[in-house]
Amino acid sequence: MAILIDRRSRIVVQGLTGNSGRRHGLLCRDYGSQVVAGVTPGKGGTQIDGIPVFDTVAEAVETCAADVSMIFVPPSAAAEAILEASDAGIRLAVCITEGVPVRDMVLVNRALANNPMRLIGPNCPGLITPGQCKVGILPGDIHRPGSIGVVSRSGTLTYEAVQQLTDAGLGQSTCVGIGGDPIIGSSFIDILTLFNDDPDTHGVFLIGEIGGTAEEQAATWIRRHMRKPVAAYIAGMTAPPGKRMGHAGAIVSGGSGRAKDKVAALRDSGVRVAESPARMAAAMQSALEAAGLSSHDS
Amino acid sequence: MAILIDRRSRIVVQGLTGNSGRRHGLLCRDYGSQVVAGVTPGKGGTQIDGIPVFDTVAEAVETCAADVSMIFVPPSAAAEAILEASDAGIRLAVCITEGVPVRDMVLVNRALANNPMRLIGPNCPGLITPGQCKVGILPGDIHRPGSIGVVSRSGTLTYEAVQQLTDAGLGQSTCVGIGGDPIIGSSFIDILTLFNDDPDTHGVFLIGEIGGTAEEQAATWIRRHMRKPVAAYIAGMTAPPGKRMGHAGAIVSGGSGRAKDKVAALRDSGVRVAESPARMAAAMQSALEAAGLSSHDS
Amino acid sequence: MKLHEFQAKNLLAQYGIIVPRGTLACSVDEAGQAAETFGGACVLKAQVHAGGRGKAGGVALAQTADQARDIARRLLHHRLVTVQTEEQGLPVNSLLVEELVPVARELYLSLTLDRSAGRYCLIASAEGGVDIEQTARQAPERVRRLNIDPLIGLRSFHARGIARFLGLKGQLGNAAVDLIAALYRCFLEKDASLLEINPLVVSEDGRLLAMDAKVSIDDSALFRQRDLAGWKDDSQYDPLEVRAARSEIAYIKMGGCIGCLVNGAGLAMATLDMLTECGGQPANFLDVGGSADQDKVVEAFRILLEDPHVTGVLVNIFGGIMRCDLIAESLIAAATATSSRLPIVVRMAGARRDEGRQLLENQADLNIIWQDGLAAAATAIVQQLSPTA
Amino acid sequence: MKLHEFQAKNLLAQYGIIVPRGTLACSVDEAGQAAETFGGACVLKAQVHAGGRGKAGGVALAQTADQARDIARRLLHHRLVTVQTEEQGLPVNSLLVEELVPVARELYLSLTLDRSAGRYCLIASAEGGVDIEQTARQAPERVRRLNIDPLIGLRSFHARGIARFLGLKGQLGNAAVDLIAALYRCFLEKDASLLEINPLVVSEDGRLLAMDAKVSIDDSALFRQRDLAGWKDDSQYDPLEVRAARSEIAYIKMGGCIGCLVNGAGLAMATLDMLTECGGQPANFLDVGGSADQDKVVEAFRILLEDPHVTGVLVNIFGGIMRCDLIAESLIAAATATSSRLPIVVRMAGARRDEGRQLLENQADLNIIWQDGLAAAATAIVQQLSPTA
Repeated sequence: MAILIDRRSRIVVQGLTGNSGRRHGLLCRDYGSQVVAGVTPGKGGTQIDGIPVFDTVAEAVETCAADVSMIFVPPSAAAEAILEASDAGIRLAVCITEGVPVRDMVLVNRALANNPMRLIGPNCPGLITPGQCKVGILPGDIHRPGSIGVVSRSGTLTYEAVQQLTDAGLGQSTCVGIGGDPIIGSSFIDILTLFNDDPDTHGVFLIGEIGGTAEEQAATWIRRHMRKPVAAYIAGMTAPPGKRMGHAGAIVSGGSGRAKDKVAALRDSGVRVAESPARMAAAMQSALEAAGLSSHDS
Repeated sequence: MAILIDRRSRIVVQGLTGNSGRRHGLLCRDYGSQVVAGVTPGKGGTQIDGIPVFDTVAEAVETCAADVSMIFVPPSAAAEAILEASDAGIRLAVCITEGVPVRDMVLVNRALANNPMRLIGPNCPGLITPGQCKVGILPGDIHRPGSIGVVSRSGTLTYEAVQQLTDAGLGQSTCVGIGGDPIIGSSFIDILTLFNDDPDTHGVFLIGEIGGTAEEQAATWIRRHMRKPVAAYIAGMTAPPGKRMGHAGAIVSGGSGRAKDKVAALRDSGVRVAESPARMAAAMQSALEAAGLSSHDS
Repeated sequence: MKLHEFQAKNLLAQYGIIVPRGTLACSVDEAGQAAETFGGACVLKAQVHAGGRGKAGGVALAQTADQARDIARRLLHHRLVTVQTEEQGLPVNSLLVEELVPVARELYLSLTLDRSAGRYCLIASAEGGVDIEQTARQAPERVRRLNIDPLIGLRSFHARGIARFLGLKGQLGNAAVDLIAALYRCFLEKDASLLEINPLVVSEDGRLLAMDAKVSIDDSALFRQRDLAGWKDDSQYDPLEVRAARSEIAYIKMGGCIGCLVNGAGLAMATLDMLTECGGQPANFLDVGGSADQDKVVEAFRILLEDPHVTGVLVNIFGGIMRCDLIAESLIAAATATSSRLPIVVRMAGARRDEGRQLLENQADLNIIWQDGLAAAATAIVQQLSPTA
Repeated sequence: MKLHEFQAKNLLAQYGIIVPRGTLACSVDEAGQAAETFGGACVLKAQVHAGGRGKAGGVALAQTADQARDIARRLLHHRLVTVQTEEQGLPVNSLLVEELVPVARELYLSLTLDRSAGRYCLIASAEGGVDIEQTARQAPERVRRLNIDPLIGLRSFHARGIARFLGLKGQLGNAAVDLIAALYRCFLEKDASLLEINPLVVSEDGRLLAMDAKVSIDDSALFRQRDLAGWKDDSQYDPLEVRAARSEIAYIKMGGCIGCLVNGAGLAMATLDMLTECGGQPANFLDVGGSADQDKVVEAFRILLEDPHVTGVLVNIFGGIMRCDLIAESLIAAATATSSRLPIVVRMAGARRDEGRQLLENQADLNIIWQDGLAAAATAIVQQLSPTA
């Protein structure tokens, strides 16, 4: 088992005919994901390396039984692509697109309330269940199947963490990049909830960064509900206030969103927080050992 | 017991300072309802016959613990008044206003989905729990406390039915006029559900009319769920198609909304449907007797 | 409120929807001149508030301007009877004279309200030019209904799905997406209750045109659609209905001889049902409304009596908001003012019924008959007017 | 993207919000002339992208045009240092010269995003002219937050509630309702991420004015706000940040001596943290992004080296989308092109790491030091630059 995606997931790529969509659609297929369809308005009837392209997601769902969408469309079209996926009955949409206007996401966020579709992203690297399915732009080869769930607001920093975990003998159940924007579809808590209920996940590594209070909220949730060991790293201890550090959501403003507050909140909830990005796997091992679990995969 | 309102209900009148609002606000109070506040933007701080007037519903809720709102505002302001009531934490809003634009109600209808506030109306006479509380423009004196629930799309035709019931010794638990517009807050099914669960309601009289398919939907629901005898009358057997019969929602169009189809659907569900408006109480008695219940209040 | 076809097309054109080139003609000369601008070949369409014009001869083709004049002569200032009109038909005061557009395909597209869902709904079919309800009955798979979430609106992806359902691809598909977006914007901005393009045609030269258009505006929204409110054509309504509307009285002519005056729409319908059950024929539906003052009741009474078929009157009032004694006074004033000697059966219940009855019974010189019950009142007026009475 | 006060006020005025009469002055003469139109009595406000101007002397009152000229001479074309600027301050290229408005009350009003709720949020306080976060900490009951449902929007009833909270009644209450509606419309239509009026004032003559205004536009929405995008004032940013933005490189100057080149925002932050932990001082944050081609990496490298404080470089790349060998080629090209002899510690992981390493180790003439781990790399560059090395 794993969360959100596995070898049965049937993926449609919204924007398959664009450069990134094509490249990563095919890379996902190379990894073993079932990439069953693409969608580009006006390109219906064509195909990309054997993958049929449709004008609408609804057709991809009807014809190819797609249930997961990977979205690679320009920022101006991202909100509508997400709404289209939801309208077509997609179960999980993963929006890779960076730079979606906040106003559009405010609407999407409202539209997805009380809606069966789960959204990951936007501005995220996607997710992977090692050995089974990859939906996104993460490098597949650093991942190993295992029992650590990873959830992160970041991209390459997640790869760094995963590399450390894999090197330390800690494989991953599923790794989820939830995205670096101020408004995202799934929060830390959403993903922690899934990991908590996944019997094949034995511990969770959480990667946060400055900006917002999602880590503090996750800390509160962990204290109350989490039954599995959690380790974490928070990037941006040395980030100057008032500056947007690359991600749209990574900004300390008005005394809110500071890394040290996030670290403190997580520690208060019993989370092992790595002092340094070089010690992420070590923190995870320490958390597993403290919980009486093996600190590397059997 | 009763449904929706009783002697503990605390009513705020939105539009209390208008002619109708004032008149019916005071009539409701005369009937025994606790009319605790009025709201008219710009008139906050004044009062109407001892009832304090506020600028916002939120103030009426804070200051006077109002939980039910009776709305008497012009059609152009009705949708916003309903949204304001919801925003202020009102439990039940009763919108008497006739002529609310459909587009406004489409929005209100969406906004009230997954919302704790119940709306009755618009374009309705309101509701009454005889002997306890009246919220609306119904004449109080024809009602008697008892065990028949009444639900109706109409106004004066409801009074006719109630008069017949009272004359026949059948008092009422609660009488609800749900309104004659194409989009209304509470449907027949919503109110039937409440009556079904109300131990003090022993039977229900339903008054429908041409237009839409609310009666057919109620019939299906009754067949599946209703544990109490139901009698009904449907107005408009002789209404010509394509003509709007007074109510915005009372129109037979494109073969849909005909009275005879509604009558047939209700009869198929075991509802006693009065052939004539003169025999509404008789149909109720017949339904009660068929269910082995007394055909007049003990 | 219904719009004429030419008004509907003007509206659609404002939103960028392509309609055939056309001119409104109110005289034979204007029709001839309009035809000449199209080289004589044109279609002339009677502007009346009813469907079924084609089969009734209200839509005709001309090949020359003279033919156009002949058609105009036949149609203009006459009444057109279609399956959707009353038997006296509707007056044809103007013709829409349009270019002929060679048609490749006929489709159907409309926006209206789905009452059950409480949402607006788009209806599309590749079967255009025919009655959509018939298509929906006979071949439901050929009709697509799409309910619109007001939060999200009608989006391009919805429109693309509809275009695909209609078999419109490539440039035509794009044109359909634009047209659907324009239609929805128009629908919302103008508070329409119906916006129907039937047929929506693909012309032989590959354009997407609204060949016919039907638009109704939500009466309740006319206060904020003042421009459109000014487009109302009273000639298409019964003059008494027009007059009643001015006093906010709901009045519908029915054809029988018993004038009815009732308060409340439901009670008024029930009264017609009761009358019919007793063998009577109602002359009208009339709801004076919930807050009728004396002027309004008098005006209602006058309107009712203006119908030459009316030989007797049934008044049914349930006093709630209205007090029976005040209604009685109004009735007396109305009967007196109109010098009516027709039999008037009055049934009243509710607030101040007894006082109302007292007032009426004091009026021996008026032909007013009091009855207590609804059935009794209906029976009484039918008996008064029956040949054997 | 931040707007200047005068731009923000122009925008608000477009939406009918009252602002003091004012003129932008870019020279001493213009400031003097502007002051004369107000009879000499005016306030001069330095237009810089930072708060705290008042205490820093960037806002000054003049009673005469000559005084205004003196103030302009002191401020214009100098740099203003406030608590919110870096120590070198920001250049004052223009002054907003405004009429003096006698103030009765100072309030606070803003719209921004509530990230937790995923909704826009209105914040109001009767304590204006001071830092809202301070008020929220010290007297939370004096701050009202209102999250806005995008389906319903910010309605009159919300605005009335806010007006009441602010103690604005009667005509002022109505003015507040209008102002709040305008503010929300402006916020949405312009894709603002912050729209703050602080103070919102009640003038002695009973008007409601935006005395100061701060507006930020969502950078992600600038593609559809082209007019506003043109309002960007590059002079208020570090020239290297401006240059980096042109190549879509996220660059922030930090003040230390170790230039950093990283792919990914999170990894870049982590790299700074790591460096600091090892006793190093980062010169900058630099994220080349996920899909950097050679030109972009070369430009990133050039930008980094333009900073005169940089004495060494740390490159940290995790190859995912990017391949390490291509990055290595770019680095070599960049180092060669810039003729840099500074020590460059390179750490790479992920896709084609070994090929990348091979390429770099072949470049003996460049001062490139390979390291395998993040900690080792950070330590290595710190050691390279330490005085004892």
